[in-house]
Amino acid sequence: MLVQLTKRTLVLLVSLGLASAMVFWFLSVLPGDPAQVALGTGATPEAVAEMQERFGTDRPLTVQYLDWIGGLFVGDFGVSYVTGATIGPLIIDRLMVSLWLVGAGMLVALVIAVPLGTLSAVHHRRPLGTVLAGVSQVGIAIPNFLAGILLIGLVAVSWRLLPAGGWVPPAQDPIEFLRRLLLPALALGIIEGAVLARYVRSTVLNVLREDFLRTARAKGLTPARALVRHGLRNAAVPVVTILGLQLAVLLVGAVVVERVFVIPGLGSLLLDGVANRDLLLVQGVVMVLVLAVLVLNYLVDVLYTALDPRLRAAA
Amino acid sequence: DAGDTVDPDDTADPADDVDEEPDDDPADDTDDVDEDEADDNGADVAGLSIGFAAEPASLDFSTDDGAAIPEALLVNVYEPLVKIDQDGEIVPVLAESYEVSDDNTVYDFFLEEGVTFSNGDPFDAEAVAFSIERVQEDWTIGLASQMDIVEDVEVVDDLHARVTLAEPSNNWLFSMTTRIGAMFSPDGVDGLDEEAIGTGPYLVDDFARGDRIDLVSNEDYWGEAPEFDDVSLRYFADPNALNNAMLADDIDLIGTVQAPEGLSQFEDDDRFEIIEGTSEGQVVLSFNHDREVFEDQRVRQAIRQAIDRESVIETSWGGYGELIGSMVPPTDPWYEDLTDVHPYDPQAAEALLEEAGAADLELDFRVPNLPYAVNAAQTVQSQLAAVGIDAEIDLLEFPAVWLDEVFTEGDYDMSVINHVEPRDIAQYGNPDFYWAYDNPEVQDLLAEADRGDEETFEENYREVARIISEDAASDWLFLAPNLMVANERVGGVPENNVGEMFDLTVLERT
Amino acid sequence: MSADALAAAHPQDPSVSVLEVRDLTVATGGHTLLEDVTFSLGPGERVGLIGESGSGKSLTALAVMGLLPEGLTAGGTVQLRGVETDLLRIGERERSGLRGRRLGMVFQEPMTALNPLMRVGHQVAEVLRIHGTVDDREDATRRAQQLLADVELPDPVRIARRYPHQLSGGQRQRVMLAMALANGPDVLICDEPTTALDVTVQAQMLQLIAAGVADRTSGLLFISHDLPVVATVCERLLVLYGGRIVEAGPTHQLLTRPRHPYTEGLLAASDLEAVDDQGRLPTIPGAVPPDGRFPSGCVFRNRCPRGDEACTVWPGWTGREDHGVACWYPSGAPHG
Amino acid sequence: MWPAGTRAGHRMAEPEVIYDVRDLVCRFRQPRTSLRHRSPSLTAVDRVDLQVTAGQRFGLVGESGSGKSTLLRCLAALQQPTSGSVRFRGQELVGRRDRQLRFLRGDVQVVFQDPMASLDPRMRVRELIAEPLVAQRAPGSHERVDELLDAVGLPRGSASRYPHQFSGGQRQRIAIARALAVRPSVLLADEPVSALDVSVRAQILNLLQDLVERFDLTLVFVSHDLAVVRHVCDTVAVMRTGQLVERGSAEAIASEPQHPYTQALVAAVPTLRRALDGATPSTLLRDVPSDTASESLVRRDPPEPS
Amino acid sequence: MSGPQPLSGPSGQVPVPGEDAPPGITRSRRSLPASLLVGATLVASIVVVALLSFVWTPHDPLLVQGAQRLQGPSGEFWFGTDRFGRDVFSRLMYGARTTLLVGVVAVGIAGLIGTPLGVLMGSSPRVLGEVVMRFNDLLLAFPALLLAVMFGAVYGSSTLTAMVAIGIATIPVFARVARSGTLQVLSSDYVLAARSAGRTKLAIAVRHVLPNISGLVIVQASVSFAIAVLAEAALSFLGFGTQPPTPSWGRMLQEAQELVAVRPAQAVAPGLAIALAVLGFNLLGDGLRDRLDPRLDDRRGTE
Ligand SMILES: Nc1ncnc2c1ncn2[C@@H]1O[C@H](COP(=O)(O)OP(=O)(O)OP(=O)(O)O)[C@@H](O)[C@H]1O
Ligand SMILES: Nc1ncnc2c1ncn2[C@@H]1O[C@H](COP(=O)(O)OP(=O)(O)OP(=O)(O)O)[C@@H](O)[C@H]1O
Ligand SMILES: [Mg+2]
Ligand SMILES: [Mg+2]
Repeated sequence: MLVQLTKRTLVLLVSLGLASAMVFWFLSVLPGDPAQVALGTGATPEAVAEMQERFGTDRPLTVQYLDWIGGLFVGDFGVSYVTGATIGPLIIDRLMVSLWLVGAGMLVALVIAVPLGTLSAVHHRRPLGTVLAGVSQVGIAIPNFLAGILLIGLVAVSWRLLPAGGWVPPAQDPIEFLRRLLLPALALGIIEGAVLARYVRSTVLNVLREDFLRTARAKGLTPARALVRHGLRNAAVPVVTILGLQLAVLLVGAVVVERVFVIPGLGSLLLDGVANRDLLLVQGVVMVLVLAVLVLNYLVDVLYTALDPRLRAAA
Repeated sequence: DAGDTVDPDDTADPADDVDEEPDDDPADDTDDVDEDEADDNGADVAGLSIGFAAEPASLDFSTDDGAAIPEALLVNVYEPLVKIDQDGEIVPVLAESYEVSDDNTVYDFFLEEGVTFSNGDPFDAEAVAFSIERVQEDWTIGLASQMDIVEDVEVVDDLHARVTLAEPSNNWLFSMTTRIGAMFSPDGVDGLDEEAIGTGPYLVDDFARGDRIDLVSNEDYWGEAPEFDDVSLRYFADPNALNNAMLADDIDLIGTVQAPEGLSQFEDDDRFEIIEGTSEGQVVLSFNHDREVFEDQRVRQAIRQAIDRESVIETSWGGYGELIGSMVPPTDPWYEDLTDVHPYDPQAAEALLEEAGAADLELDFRVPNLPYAVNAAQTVQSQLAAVGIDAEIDLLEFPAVWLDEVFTEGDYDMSVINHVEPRDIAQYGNPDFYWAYDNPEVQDLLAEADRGDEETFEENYREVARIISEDAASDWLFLAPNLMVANERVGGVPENNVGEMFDLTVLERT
Repeated sequence: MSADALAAAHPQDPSVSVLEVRDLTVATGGHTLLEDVTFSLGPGERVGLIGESGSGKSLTALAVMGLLPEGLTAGGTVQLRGVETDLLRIGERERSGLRGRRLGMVFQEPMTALNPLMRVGHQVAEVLRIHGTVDDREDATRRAQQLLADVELPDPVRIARRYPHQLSGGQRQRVMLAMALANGPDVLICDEPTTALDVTVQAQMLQLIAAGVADRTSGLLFISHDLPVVATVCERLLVLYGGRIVEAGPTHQLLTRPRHPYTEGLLAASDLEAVDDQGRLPTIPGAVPPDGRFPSGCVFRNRCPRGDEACTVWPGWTGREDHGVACWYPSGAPHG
Repeated sequence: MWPAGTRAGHRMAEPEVIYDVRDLVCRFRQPRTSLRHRSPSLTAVDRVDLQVTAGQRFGLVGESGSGKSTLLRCLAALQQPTSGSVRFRGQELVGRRDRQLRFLRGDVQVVFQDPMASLDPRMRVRELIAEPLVAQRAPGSHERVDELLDAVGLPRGSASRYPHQFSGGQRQRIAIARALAVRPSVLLADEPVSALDVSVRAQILNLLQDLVERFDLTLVFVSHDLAVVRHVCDTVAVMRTGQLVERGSAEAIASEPQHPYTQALVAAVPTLRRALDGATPSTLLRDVPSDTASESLVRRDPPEPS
Repeated sequence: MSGPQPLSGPSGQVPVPGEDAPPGITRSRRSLPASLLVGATLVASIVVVALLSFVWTPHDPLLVQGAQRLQGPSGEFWFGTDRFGRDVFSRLMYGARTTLLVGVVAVGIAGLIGTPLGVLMGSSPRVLGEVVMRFNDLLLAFPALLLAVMFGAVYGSSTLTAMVAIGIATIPVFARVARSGTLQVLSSDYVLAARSAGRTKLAIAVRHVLPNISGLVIVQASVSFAIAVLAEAALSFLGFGTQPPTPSWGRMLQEAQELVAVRPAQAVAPGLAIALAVLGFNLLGDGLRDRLDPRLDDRRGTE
């Protein structure tokens, strides 16, 4: 266990190092000189040079990279070339928003996926199972922004039940926070739920075919109880993996929903950063997203090992 | 003389503004941030919520030339000495009155008494001198160069400041109505991007990046208290989201309709009033005069004649907007109807192209990725295709890439952008401007205008407008309308978009 | 009426069979996999079910247990002593109440038949708790350890805390047996319980099974394709081929005087010492057809040396239910 | 048992040594369990010495996990041993790379346990049988394939079919035909009949016997079933936990096993004869020497929980 | 392995009573899975529509006609016209091209690079395989959308950058599938048999590994195609994908968003097109999975 953990942690750290280098290198070829952009179009060459010095963009790339990565370790993402704002807190703020959104979306997804997937697996090759499987197929095929647009059109605009978008931090007003979270979480969660339902379905199907489930029934458990007591935990192992991967994908994929619902999350920050050529900001956001993906994968790996005694011992 | 032509640097701003230009009207909406937003019931609450499209990147308009900052803060938080009113007249604000010398070089400002900054410092002539000199020394945005003409600021007494210009300028006082005329406290400029200290009726309560700015009324305001105590300025990167928020009663006023096509939703709903005024924004189809193809006036004229501008208005701005024949909005005194110069006539256009030997023209049509520009560009492209011109659309991110590649580098054949700066016709006198229009006659007329008296100013501007129209220096697709939607609770919404600010003080409860 | 009440109504009577299977038929959408399987099991009786792969042995066991995979349907009757209703016709709840308590089963694959995420002691305890055999958790744990000790697992306390993957195949199979025997079932079904084991381990396992059913006077249905193994364990044999019982009889008689040509072939092929003068083994031509596509009529006729026109019709059963044959041309004299 | 006559022929002359295995060790590393200690290893083959001479039918028995297959893979040079030497007709195999083993591939062929698993499901029978020929740059003609099909008793029409279209016994015939394609002199068989039904097992054993005689093959035959080995082989080696514990003529091993482990193996096998004599599971067990019967002797106990 | 036979092996010999049946009389072919039929039909119709759009569309999909803007569905304009007076149906047809192009190129890139990479990872010496795999995992940290935004930022947004970004982001998926397939194939007895027959590593990779993992790869391609369609739609919706005036379903949806209350059909049509395409490719993938490897399904149950 410890060996495995050490190895995985090392791999994570090396990956993070490589990822940061890739991100940095890739974005440093971005067209548009940050100093020039920051100064606007009227800047004199001298002013640009001065600005470059202030930003440190006149230094060799390696030095800039080391400086940047050094800052990251202490949570210092630098200062935006464009707005002069400190990037770190900005990213944290936005990340919190995205995490709320994605977390709520995932919750919706799970609430949909687990019963839907399980039912359609249990009713495999029977009408209900086919219908449910069909429903999740259709769900997967719908882009989440379309779901968002339709939800807004219906719930917010036509029925005026909920706001059409926007964001209120939970600390400021919990009720309003929830009201504004609900629709985007649904848009994200319904579609994601359909995706997850498929995984749940196939893992439950696999588990249903397992010999030990037959053993459980031979012991006198009804099929439903056998599934609950012996099957679901086994099915959970692969689903957790998918969940982690999907969570990471969702963190990035939420950008479209954030756009539709005007939610100030990490995704919109990224798009704004790109539009403004705010290099350091983009770098920071991309790095945080990549970090999130890598760390999530790492956690999933660890969790996976913890869930399955076979792997625990093999470790 | 008319005012100085806008410095090339300044024009950066107009372009910048472009993305948010449709923000014409101030609208207010109550929104009490600390309580339930109560959007569904705005009337009961002191707050007001106004939706805008483009968000300020910081609170410091001295270093960031985004137009969203003065839109939110000028007049409301930072007050200038003078401002532009709805009729385009310059009226005093912090200057109780002012006098201009006969030669248009010496300006005497007599200040309001008892004005304090929100940090408690008094506002006096020292502050005026400080603010003006700071523009010259510390501001990094292009617009600051308009202050170069100031030779001296003299503190005559506490409430009397005298500004001396190096040369006469018709434009200087006008530019003092923009952000460069905002008054700062000498002790209040250290954290401008986070904290705004001005003399205005509102204070910044909270700036949530990517989302909103919350304003609260200034208890110690020297003037008349504004009608709404709490105003939330909310920013919607997506224009449809803005409309939807309005439809869902989440905001009280759309400061800038960016998705005019969706306006029909408001038309049939008596909860809403659509306010249509004019702006200073000319949507210009710009030609790069540095490119060989555009040296030939016939080619330029052919393009103008190939375009059915009515249909451009329809497709790009939902039919709202006005035809103009040159770079002058009808609100300017020197406006003249030039819409008949080079009217839509595709046959004539084709013939002209033939004559100029420019059939099968291929153009690099580099367009900022702003909704109206993209829409206009598609229409233009299709119409040009009809006369045999192949205009390849290349979308550039706005602001960064478009500013960099088109505006600064001049690497384009043709582009579309809304020029929202007032009096920006002067850019036709600036050969270094991105369209590189180099016409000595125009340049002379404009220079003369700034130096001369008011009559010369108007005369010359009218002349320039005609010349560039006939010369087809650009094509002026239409004048962007100032479109707003207000719900029935908000009144006094100013129709026209004048100046750089969204004046919250004129809003009323209904 | 609950199954318990029914069971109580019938005192243990050695002459009454604990399990009666009549005309058991299993079919999948139009295709019959098992047809008219009839046999019974007395208390403490050990019956072997033998046949090659694909002959339907597992299906028989699963049908009795009510654990047929989806898509397969069973017909006929399965009667458990003390339960009035046919097992094929009672509800899933009631059937669950019988499984694990009155019907125990040991499956072939010890690797996969245990839940990999649950400690084995817990898995054994569960079968006690499901049927309310024990009072509380501690009791269940103690009883589970006792059961593990009964199947001669060394250090049952420690073994109980292990996960299945931490046990060897033989150990796992003993855990399975402990679970199957936990509630003293009337019927124990073992489906190839030792095929995956080594011969020495197999011998131990066979001994434990035999001892287990003897202690509880349970009827044993022992399934295997390995004739010597079944012969060692069982008193009576059923030979299954193509989903049909082709011959039945007491072990000794069946092995010394087989009457069905298939039984003969199987016996001959099983004995590696019975070679002809070329050193060749006797064989049955052909192979069990995959997917249960057996010929109509006599299922063995395409491999049978005696097959002819008559065999296109199923011969029917001759003799007693527990001692007879289904063949048009059986060897030896018909049995009285 | 196969007639003695055929075997006698080979015994006449001094038989050539085909395989000479010395001190062969094959270890597998297992995943690390501790940061400080080296990863544990499992010795699947432990200092094995053996010789196989030309014309011999060499049987290898032992229980699951005793290292039979690993040893066989070393003989076929499909696995690099940890140490020791394997000489084939005097040439060292250990340390050679795949492409230096062409001589071996033409001379030694393998038949595996599961006929379905050892035939590529995406290949037609013709390609499967011809694969060794193609690999040896001796492109197989259609005639050769047909010849081989005849030899193993499959209709010629089978060549254009896929393996899944055959029954288990037929698939094993295909595998055998393929092994014979390059006219090897040595056939290594790893439990070739364990996956088959008894009735089919007899067919395949008969076939193997025919072919060994016809093509004068040296046979190394692995099985966990002592009875089968005894039937097929003349010499038998017993393996346990990687070591050869006993070796001798098939007859001797079966009738007078020396090593307690072999004795246990012999005793624990249920046979029809003994069943008829009234053997029960407990009699089986009674005959097994008590120390060998314990499972712990078969090294398959998984590690203690960490 | 002496367990039960695969419960529904693809086919088997049917012995004819009374004679020794020739081997390999194949059983009647498995009936086509419904998902395969529906999926293939949907995909085929998209392909047909895309091809048709090269030779015929009801109207010019690019022609702006202000006079005809925002018309409802009619005999002339089946799905109405957009804000430019362009025929929505014609644009949908043209959009199918964009969709397929993006899918083909993205999946092509991912499959052509990812599959050999996966085979390499599965079959090469441990260190190299491990390094490649780690790198692959690293790439997994850049989801298509993120990569496309980055690419768009650096190289400008276009269909090309979107396709390439989606393709690159999909490489690890193929690599993983190919790797696990390769590992499985390499551990099989038939590879051992091939080695003992004297086959070289390369020959084994080409003759055994590739054909045996092709099913997995094809299924993955179909599923990835669906994901690529969705990704392109999302990118175009955000303005990072296909640029106007070229019709793309995502972009059309974005343009119609403004009108969703006024002309819902305009948003519904491209939305439906996207959903049908994704559904089609997903179903096709599922169907192929069932069809190409029926054993997979059953083995799981019995092993
Ligand atoms: N779920 C199912 N659907 C269709 N056919 C099935 C199913 N389960 C089993 N069969 C078929 O039923 C026949 C008998 O299967 P069964 O598992 O009972 O054989 P068996 O005698 O137990 O063989 P083995 O020794 O291999 O376990 C086989 O031909 C098999 O293909
Ligand atoms: N590639 C490998 N990696 C790790 N361990 C292995 C490997 N191959 C075999 N082993 C281990 O080596 C030991 C001997 O295995 P081998 O397959 O040679 O036994 P066997 O006698 O053939 O057994 P069986 O009768 O089950 O086939 C076993 O414990 C096995 O788990
Ligand atoms: Mg079975
Ligand atoms: Mg082996």
